[in-house]
Amino acid sequence: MDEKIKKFLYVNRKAPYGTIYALEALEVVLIGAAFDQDVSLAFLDDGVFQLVKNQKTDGIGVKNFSPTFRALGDYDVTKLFVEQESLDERGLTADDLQDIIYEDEDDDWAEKPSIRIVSRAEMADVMADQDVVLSF
Amino acid sequence: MKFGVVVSEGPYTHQASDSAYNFVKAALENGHEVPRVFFYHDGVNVGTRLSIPPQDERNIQKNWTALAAEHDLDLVICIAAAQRRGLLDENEASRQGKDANNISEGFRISGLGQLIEMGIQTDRLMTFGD
Amino acid sequence: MSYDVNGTSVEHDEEGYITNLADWTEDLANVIAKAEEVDMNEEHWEVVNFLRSYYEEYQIAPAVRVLIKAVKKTMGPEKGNNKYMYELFPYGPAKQACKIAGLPKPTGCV
Amino acid sequence: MSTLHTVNKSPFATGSLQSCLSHAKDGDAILMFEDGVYGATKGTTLADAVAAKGGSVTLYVLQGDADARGIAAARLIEGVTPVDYVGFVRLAADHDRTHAWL
Repeated sequence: MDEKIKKFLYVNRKAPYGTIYALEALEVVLIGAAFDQDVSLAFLDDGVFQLVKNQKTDGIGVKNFSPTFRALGDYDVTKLFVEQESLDERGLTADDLQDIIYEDEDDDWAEKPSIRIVSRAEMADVMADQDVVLSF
Repeated sequence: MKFGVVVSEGPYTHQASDSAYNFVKAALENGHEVPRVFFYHDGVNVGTRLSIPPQDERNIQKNWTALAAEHDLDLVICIAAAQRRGLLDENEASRQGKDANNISEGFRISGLGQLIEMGIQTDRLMTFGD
Repeated sequence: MSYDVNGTSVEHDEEGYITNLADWTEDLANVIAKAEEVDMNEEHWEVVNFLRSYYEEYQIAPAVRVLIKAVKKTMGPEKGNNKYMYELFPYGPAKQACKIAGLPKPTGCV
Repeated sequence: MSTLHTVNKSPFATGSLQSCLSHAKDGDAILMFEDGVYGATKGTTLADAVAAKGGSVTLYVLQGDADARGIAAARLIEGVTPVDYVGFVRLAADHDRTHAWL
């Protein structure tokens, strides 16, 4: 396989459950993690709803995949950029999101947050700094 | 230049597969390479050989199959998305104990790794979806 | 197709994965293991239980390298390696251990 | 280093165009195609915002999609350039990455 490491950004702009995009995006991220690329996830617009805590899907008979985001650290996916303005517009704050942490192997397995709240301008910078942008 | 192409919506309901087809055709005709087209989400339905569109409409599946034959395209249907939606090739059908398969000529079923690999190995990644 | 667990039948697919995840019991695990020619001992159970709790917490079966990394961390490097895993489950932890643990079939995406 | 953004949704159906406008950087290009072409038309509630962005990014519309929807050249916002699929391919090649605002 090719040796060069590329920057991959997975852009999540859709809410979970109403459509399958969020779930199938997560499946790509999990598989993609095996390819040792430089992976980031962007959550903006309705995509921020994917990370909201206390999702309970028993009443709709659909699998609750929100806990899987907490496994991303095990897959070395540790950069989840969440846009502040998108949260604001939807009446959410960072406290409404579930805690997603990773253990930093290079720092004696210290637990660090994977979610990084960024402004819209910073999100634009993140997007402009990629080799490959995958949209869902 | 090498273009990787993702089609993430089904045929007829969305224009995505038509746009992707027109893009791929134009790219190939202008000296570019399209090493792979990856069908994901409902896009996997583009690969069924059992659709019967009215004669006065374009035949999306046949157009892709013809383009694949002409340019030796690698049309890959995502296995995880395909299994959910009932798209099977002969191998998958027998592995899963199903009594039929429905994949068009020119398409193959493979893993999501093919999407990542396409992103790594091409110069530009185009996504056609909804 | 089904496994026989003390007289009760539990449905499984072509490859031996149970159809309904809620059907899983420890007795069933032993029956699946027997069909896989895996002789369940404490070390096998350690991995199977680990997989089940991982699935319970995250709703996915971990990729093999993730499993090995996690086992290494919780059970030590003498267990958290490929050799140890494949000794326990000759056809691979993803296929055999997940099957015995009653987790969904890996979609084989890579 | 610049990006080709593609927008295929009507701005009256989803926020994709607006989100794209607020994330595109100077020197980027935006191609409106499929239902996205409605975002390139004059006289809409969004036309001013689109036209204003035209100062720092280059705006394109896919001719075939505009034609299909009965949008004559005269109805396009000033500064929006129509391209065909060959032009689309060229735009994708000329920018360092593409970003589809689905």
